[in-house]
Parts: sequence; structure tokens; C-alpha cells
Amino acid sequence: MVLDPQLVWNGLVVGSIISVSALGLTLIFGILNFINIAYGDYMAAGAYVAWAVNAQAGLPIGVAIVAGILVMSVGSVVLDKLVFQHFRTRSPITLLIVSIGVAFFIRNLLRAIWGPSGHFYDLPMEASPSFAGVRFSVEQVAIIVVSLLLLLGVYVMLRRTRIGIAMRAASDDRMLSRIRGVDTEKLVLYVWLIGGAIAGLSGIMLGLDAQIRPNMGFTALIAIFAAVILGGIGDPKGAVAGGYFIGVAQEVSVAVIPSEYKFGVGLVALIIGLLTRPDGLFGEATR
Amino acid sequence: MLLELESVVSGYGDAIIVHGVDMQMEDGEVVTIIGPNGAGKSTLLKTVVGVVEAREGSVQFNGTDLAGKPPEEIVEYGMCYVRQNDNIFPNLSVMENLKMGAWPAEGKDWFDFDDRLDEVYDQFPVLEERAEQRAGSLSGGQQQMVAMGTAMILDPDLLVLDEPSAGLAPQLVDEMFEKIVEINEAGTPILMVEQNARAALRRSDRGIVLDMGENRFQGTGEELLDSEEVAELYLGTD
Amino acid sequence: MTLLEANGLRKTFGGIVAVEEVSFEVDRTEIVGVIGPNGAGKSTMFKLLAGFHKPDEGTVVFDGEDITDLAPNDRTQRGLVRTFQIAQELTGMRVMDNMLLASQNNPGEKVLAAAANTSSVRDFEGTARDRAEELLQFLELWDLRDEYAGNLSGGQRKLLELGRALMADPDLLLLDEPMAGVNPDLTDRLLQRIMDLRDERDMTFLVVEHDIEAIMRISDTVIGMHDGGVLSKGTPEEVQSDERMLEAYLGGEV
Amino acid sequence: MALVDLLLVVGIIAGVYSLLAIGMNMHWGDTGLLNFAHAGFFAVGAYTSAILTTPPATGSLATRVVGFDLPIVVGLLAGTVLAGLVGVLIALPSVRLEGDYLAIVTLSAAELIRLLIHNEAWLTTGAQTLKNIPRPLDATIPFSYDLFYFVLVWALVGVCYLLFERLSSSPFGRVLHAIRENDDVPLALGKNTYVFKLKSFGIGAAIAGLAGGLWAHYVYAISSIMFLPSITFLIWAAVIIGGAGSYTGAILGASVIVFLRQITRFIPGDVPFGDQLSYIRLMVVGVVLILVLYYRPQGLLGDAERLQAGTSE
Repeated sequence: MVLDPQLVWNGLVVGSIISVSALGLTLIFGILNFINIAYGDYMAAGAYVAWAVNAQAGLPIGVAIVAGILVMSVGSVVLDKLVFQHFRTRSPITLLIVSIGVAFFIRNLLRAIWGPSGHFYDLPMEASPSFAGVRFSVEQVAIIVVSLLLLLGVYVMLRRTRIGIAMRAASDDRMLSRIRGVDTEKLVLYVWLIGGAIAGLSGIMLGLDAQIRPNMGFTALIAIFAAVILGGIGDPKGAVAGGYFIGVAQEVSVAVIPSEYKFGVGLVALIIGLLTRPDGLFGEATR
Repeated sequence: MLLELESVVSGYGDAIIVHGVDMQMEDGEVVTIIGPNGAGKSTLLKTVVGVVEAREGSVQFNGTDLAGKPPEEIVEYGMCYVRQNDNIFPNLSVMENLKMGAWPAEGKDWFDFDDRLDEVYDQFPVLEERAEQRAGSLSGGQQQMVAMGTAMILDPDLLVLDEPSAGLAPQLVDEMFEKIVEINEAGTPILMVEQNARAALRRSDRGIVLDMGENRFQGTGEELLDSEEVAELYLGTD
Repeated sequence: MTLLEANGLRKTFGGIVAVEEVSFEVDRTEIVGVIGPNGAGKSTMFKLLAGFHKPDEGTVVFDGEDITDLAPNDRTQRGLVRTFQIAQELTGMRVMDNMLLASQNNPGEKVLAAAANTSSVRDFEGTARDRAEELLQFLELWDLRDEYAGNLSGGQRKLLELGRALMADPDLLLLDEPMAGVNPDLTDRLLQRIMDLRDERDMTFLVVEHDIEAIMRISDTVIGMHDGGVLSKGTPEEVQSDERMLEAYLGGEV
Repeated sequence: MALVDLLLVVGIIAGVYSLLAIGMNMHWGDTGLLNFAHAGFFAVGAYTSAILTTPPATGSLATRVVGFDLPIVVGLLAGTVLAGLVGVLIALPSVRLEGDYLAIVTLSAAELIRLLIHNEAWLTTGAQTLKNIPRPLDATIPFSYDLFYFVLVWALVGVCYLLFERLSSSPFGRVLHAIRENDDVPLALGKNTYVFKLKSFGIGAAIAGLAGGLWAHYVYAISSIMFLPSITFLIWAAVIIGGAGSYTGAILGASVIVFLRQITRFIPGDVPFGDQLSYIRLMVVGVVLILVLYYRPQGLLGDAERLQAGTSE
């Protein structure tokens, strides 16, 4: 089968977004050990804040992106202090259900403030150039470049910096990292700051690529879960690989199956992945 | 006095496991806690290092009361703890594990990571060979060395070991005890819990017998080994 | 007559050999004790017999049937029942329900019969309650029958674990450290009960235990394990005087 | 609309949600399984009954070529059974997975069901609304139809309540409870825990299917956006708020949730924030869920003693 380069390109764009969001989700999971159902709504909130700054306040998209990221970064910490912190000693299942409550709250807050209908960013109109038969937009190029830079940055942080190594250590074994002297509550704070920022950014990228809607993050969540689980829960490089795999597989599948079902590819990959490789692509999952 | 426990009470939830234990330990000593399964030995150690919170009593260490402090704070006082199981970060390299061991001292004037690393490599040569390997891929004995090395990198004032010989193949058990003696002779006091009671007591300055969460006997290692009562109750007849 | 047979069992975990070439037989109405230092492979061997691990090599034969590939629940239904080392009381269920759960071939476990609450369901339940009462009385847990099992003390959980296994009406009971955490007075009565069950009900026992004294007191045959293999086997006296065993168990110094 | 009529409508919705919550309580409360596919089972029940009881669409724009025009009882029964079968089908490969993995797989499976409904227009009318679903005895009820349907729904809630209570307190339920507490123990005591989990999944899904059928025949018209995962999450909130493990709790929780959602119907539309009220009440559901989990983890009617038993170690 010959792969249509346009589909592969589209897949890389989608894969970049899934990878980045999966990385944020898996970082949070690694240290807090629960699946945050509200993560998709964090993404949507980031996209909306940026939209408000961009389309409503009329500021340039660059400023809007920074605003969206900052608000979600700080907002995640605030939500942790308000809600999740009080459930630290409870079971992962309880936390998962708590996050359902948080998801309800955020999604409907977005609807209450900005209404249920979709929005687009206010971007300068530019022609879509094409190269070697592939049409691409400036936003798409930006998404791919920014994603790669971010993934590289997080990789270096996790491998080279003291705080990054401590994050990986706490993700392996939280109590042991306390025994070694790490103040894990402070670490949790950093993880929310980073994870929230990543959620905000990936929400904005999703909004750039498609449309800004209250349930945009939740809709994307299954593909993100699929990436995280395929990569092995809590394993950042697995999540990134899983994200690109699902993005490309989803878009390329359009050549073979009706395009309505392309979202099913993530689901099927997820189910097959879980049943055959519960430890993830690299078999180093934290559990 | 290096370490002095006074009527320490602790447990999990409603269950009290340690019922008012007293003990003292001098600088430079090796002290072993023995006792039957379920006597509260591990819980006592966890209470000393802050993993389990002390409900009552005091834990004086170098003149400071540590009772009620969390583990991440206690390690800053120079008390390093090696758990019985899961005592390494499996997905970190050996070197990264050692770096985690140095966490509380990083950036302090008195601490030089490379100097300490050399000393730890001297004591545990295998760590240097395997520095870049994923710790979880090492054998059980090697992992135990990583755990000890991670604790030793801080040059602790007290090394606390929970069953260092547990799960090791018998030929490695002796090696482990020799290592412990070696570390102690180099100047580090050691407090440990051991199931392998005879072998441990033989290497200890003092032993403490714990039963049903209370201390029953104290004495030098030899006294306990010679005591008929202790032998009958806690060492098994042989 | 042989009831249980282990033939050349071998089990590895990620390249590390936990059990190797373990073969032995347990005769009907025999009490077999298994001892050995930590890491000798006792637990792994125990799980191989109970079906919680699958062996890499070797077979397990029970009552003349090769049960190597049978799931744990199928083994239990054939009369091979295990207990857990750390008492696995079902914390959110009452003591009586913990016991009744263990009754075998309960018609009320079928959905339709349960929904109809047929007379056979009620009769079975009544009989099971009587049996449970008898066992709980003996174990001195009867007064706690309506308590949630999670509220029991450590020793009581241990007893419930034993009672529940007996409730399953085993031919062969695999006991994983039944004495750990039980007070000495009760230990004596437990040992006596095990011997009574063997004498009166023709039950067979395989006991993994740290308490060597207890093992030596009740066992007909003792198996000494070391390094994943069987090091010594025989009567308690034979194993106790076996030089290799002393050496292995006491860490090389006697 | 008079207040009584309004209450009847809210009561009917509460009844349908109660059935959903009863099914979920068997999964989570009794067996400890994290089912996140409930909206899918609800949809299967609704669409099965709707397709079986309506004729194929006619006209040049008609997409749906399948329809059977069968009696409503047949539709409801078939919807119940088919939802149960779909439940078992989803559970077959997934029910052995650890808790939160199961949640994600089942959530995905429900979305797959919705995707199928949305795209297979020949069977379901696809993205269009499936209309003209018949109401039982529509022409023959001499008094308020809503009153009739209210009684019908709550009679079924009553029957299901009694049935599930009995199952839960039977030896069958005992095995489910044991699975909830610790999988290994019933396995060691001779129970085929896998089969029990499948049965639990199937039975709970079947009741969700019944709820779907009752819903479809009440509202005349259904479309795939009625079966979003948020239904599943609302039912979770209902079971947790009511108290996992208690069937009276499940019914109470469902009623509380429906009341919270519908309460704005009783408030005049011209109050401040009138437009936002529908969203604010869902925000309230989220907050209530979190507060209950914090202050009353056993829920309104759950057994606190059971939840705390064994936590002392």
C-alpha cells in the first residue's frame, strides 16, 4: 500500500497534539497515580482562555497562547489545592471519580461563560502553501515544531535536571522518594504547573487545528488515553510514541475505512494494546 | 547517646502495633532488633525514620526529638533508612539512584558528591561498573547494594536497615553481613531488624528482643545468644 | 496411598529460578511440613500447587488426575484448598458471609435460582449455616459472626482464614504459615485441631511454616527446601539432624 | 404547565435514571467493576426497541431501511436482552483488566457504540433523529398519559429493586461482594470469578438497556447525541452520592441528580443568569459529587462501617 503523503502529514499534526497532551497526562499520572478524567477539560479551558484574549480582547495570538498556558498552569495548582489535595490519601478510584466532578464543573463553566457553540481563533489569513504535493498551513507547521521543542525540553528536564530525576523517582515510588528526602508535596506542585501548562498548550493547538468547543478536550481524551496506555501508563516516552502512532494511524486509516470511523482507530488500538501489551510499548510501565 | 526512644507508641489506623518501646543506642554501635513475626520490629523502625507516625513517646536523635516529623525531614538529620523491599527506584539508572540519595545534601557546603561517590564505589565496586544501567534490571543482591550505597552517599550519622539479608541467596547473606560490619568499622552506627537472628546478633554490639510490640530483653549480642530463655523463645532450637 | 504428587516442578521469574526440580509425594491422611529459609522457594512452590502460578516444567497430580493446567477454582472444587499467608479476610463482608462464601456447589450462586430463591437454595444455605456455626464455635469466632471481617484482630483473621478453608471441605488443605501472628496458646489448639481433623475426617495437610518447632511437632514428613530445590526430606528427626539442612537454615554457621 | 405535570415528567426521568443506577450499582457497588460504558448500554436498549417497534422510514430522503413494527413489549424485552449481550461482549476481553484500565476500555467501547449509531444510517437513521417511536397504550389511556407512564416506570423500578436486592443478598451476590473485596479469595474458594464478573456485567447492562427502551418510548424521538458519556458520569455521580452498594441509595442518588438537573424548570426563565442556569446546575452536580466524596465517602445511604472495616491496617 502506498501511503498518501497528505494523510501522513495530517497524521503528524494530529499525532503531535495527542503526544503533547498525552505527555502532560502521563506526567500527572506518574506522580499522583490517578487517571484525571478532567484533563480534557483543562485542555478546553486553555483553548478558551486563549480565545478570549485573542478574539474577544483582540490581542495577538502569541500573547493569547502565553495567557492560555499561564492560566492553566496556575489554574491546575489552584484546583489541586481546592480539590485533589484533600483526597491525597484516598484510592486512585476515588480520585478518578473526583475528577469526574471536576470535569463537570469546568466544562459547564466554559459553557456558562462562553456559550455552547464553537469558535475559531482570530488568525491572519494566509495562503496554504504546498510542498511535494502536500498542502499545509502555517499553524500546522507551528504545531509540529512547537510540539517537538516541547517534547525535547521535557525529555531533557526529566533526564538531566535534579527536579526531573526526582519526578521520575517519585513516579516509581512516592514513599521511597520521601525517604530519600524529597518533599513530594512541592514536587506535586511543579508537576501540576508543568502538566497544566502542557494541557493548556495542547488545548490551544487542538483549537488551532480544528474548532474551539466546550467538549473538545473530552472528545480528544480517548485518543490521549489510548496513547498513554499504549505507551505504558506513567512512561513519558511511551506516551509520546503512542501519540504519534495513533495520530498517524487515525489519519492514514481514511484511505481504507470510511472517514467517519477514523476515531475508532484509537479505540481499537487502545483495546488491542491493553489486551496484548499491558505494560506498554517499552514494557517499563510503573505498574 | 546517639538515639534514645522513650515509650514509643505507633501503628496503622486503629491498630496499635508498637506499645511503648524504650531503647538506647550509643554512637558507633551495631544494634539488632529481633523477635517473632508480627512483633512490630519493622513498624518500630518505620516509626524511628518517620514512615509511620509516632503516636506517643519521643525519638531523640543527636539531641533532637524527631517524633512526628515526616521522613523527608528526618533524613536531613543524618538518619538514612533502607527498606526491606522495593528499596531502589527501578526505572532510574544506578547513578540516578545515587543522586537521589544525595538529595538532602545537594548544594550544601560540606557536601561533595564526587568525593562521596568515590567512597561508595570503594565500598560497593559493583555500582561503578553498573552506573548507567537501569537499577531494576540488576539482580536482587546487586539491588541491595544499590540501596545501601544510596543511603551511604550522605555519610549518615545512623544507618537504619530493615532485614538487609531478606530474600538474598544464602551465600550472599554472609557477604551482606560482612559488608555491614565493614561499614560499621569505617565509622557508621547501624540499627537493624533481622530475621536471621543468630547471624545478626553475632555481629552486633547489642540486641533488643521485641515481642507483641514491647521490648522484652536487651543485652549484648553474646548475652542474648547465650540466654536460654531468649534462645528457646525467639531463636528456635537447633 | 498418594494423594498429591509434584513431579519436577520448575518456575522462573524473569530469568531467576525460584523453584527447580521439586518432586515429592503427599500420602492420604499425612501431615507434611515444608520448611526452609527466606527465598528457598516455599511460597512459589505453594502457589504452583494451588494453581496461582503455572509451572514452566513439571506436573502436579491430585487424586490421580493431572491438574497442572487447572485454574485455582477448579482445584478447590476437587478438594485441594489453600489459605493465604497474610490473612485475606474479606474486610467489607461479615464473618458469617466470609464462611458461607466457601461452601461448594452452592445452588444459590446460579443467577436464576438466586432470583427465585428456591427451596433448594434456602435448604443449602441453612445447612451451610449450621456447618459454619460449628466451625466458628470451635474457632471462638461465633460471637463475632455479624462483625465485618476487617474489624477483627490479626489473630482472629488468621483463624477466620483457616475456618473458611475448612468450610470448603478440603481433602487436602494447603496451609501457608498458619501460625504466624497467632498467640502460643492458640497455636497449640490449632495444631491439635489439625491432628484431629486428620484422624477424624481423614484430611491431609501440607503446611508451610516458619515455626519449626510447631512443624516438627505435627508433621509425619518434613520437606526442607533451599535455593529453590528440595534439600532434605524425611521424618522430623531425620530432617532435624540433617547437616545440610542445619547449615542452610542457620546461614552457614551452627 | 401545572406543577403536578412538571413533577410527573421529572419523576419519569428520575425513574429511568434509577434503573440505570440500579444496573451500575450491581457493577460498582456489588462487584467493584468500573463500568464506564453505561451510556452505550442505554443507547443499545433505546435503539433496539425503537428499531423493532417502528416501520422502516419511507420517502425519498429516508435513510433507514430497517424496521419491524413489532409490539412494544417485544421491543423492550429485546432491548434489555441485547444490551445485556453487548455488556457481556464488552466484558469478555476487558473484565480481567485492573480497575482504571477497565474504565478506559469501557468508556471507549461506549463511544464506539455511539460512533456506530451515528454512522450506520441504514439501521439507525444515523445523525438524523429516529422519530415516531410509539408510546405504549397511547390512545387508550383515559387520564394523564404522564401519570400512566410514571406509574409504569416506577413499577418497573420497584420490580428491579426487589430483584436486585434479592440477588445482592443471595449466595450469588455474596460471590460478587467477595470479588469486590479481593479477587483472589473467591478464586481460591472455588469460584470462577471471571464468569461471575461476566454475569454481573451482563445483568447490570441489561437493566440499562431496559431503561433505554423506556426512555425511547417516552420521548418519541432519539438521536445519538442523547447518549454521550456524560450520561455515564451522571449515573456514576448518582451511585456515589446515593451510596455504592445500596440499591435504595442508587435510586435516591438518581432522583437527587435528576432533581438537581431539572430544578430550573421550576424557576421562571427571567431570573438573572437564566441562560446559564442549565450549565450552572451541572456545575452544582460536580461540586456535590466532590463534597459527598469528601464529607461522606459512603454516600447518603451507604454503609460507613463496611467502608471503614479493615482500613485500620
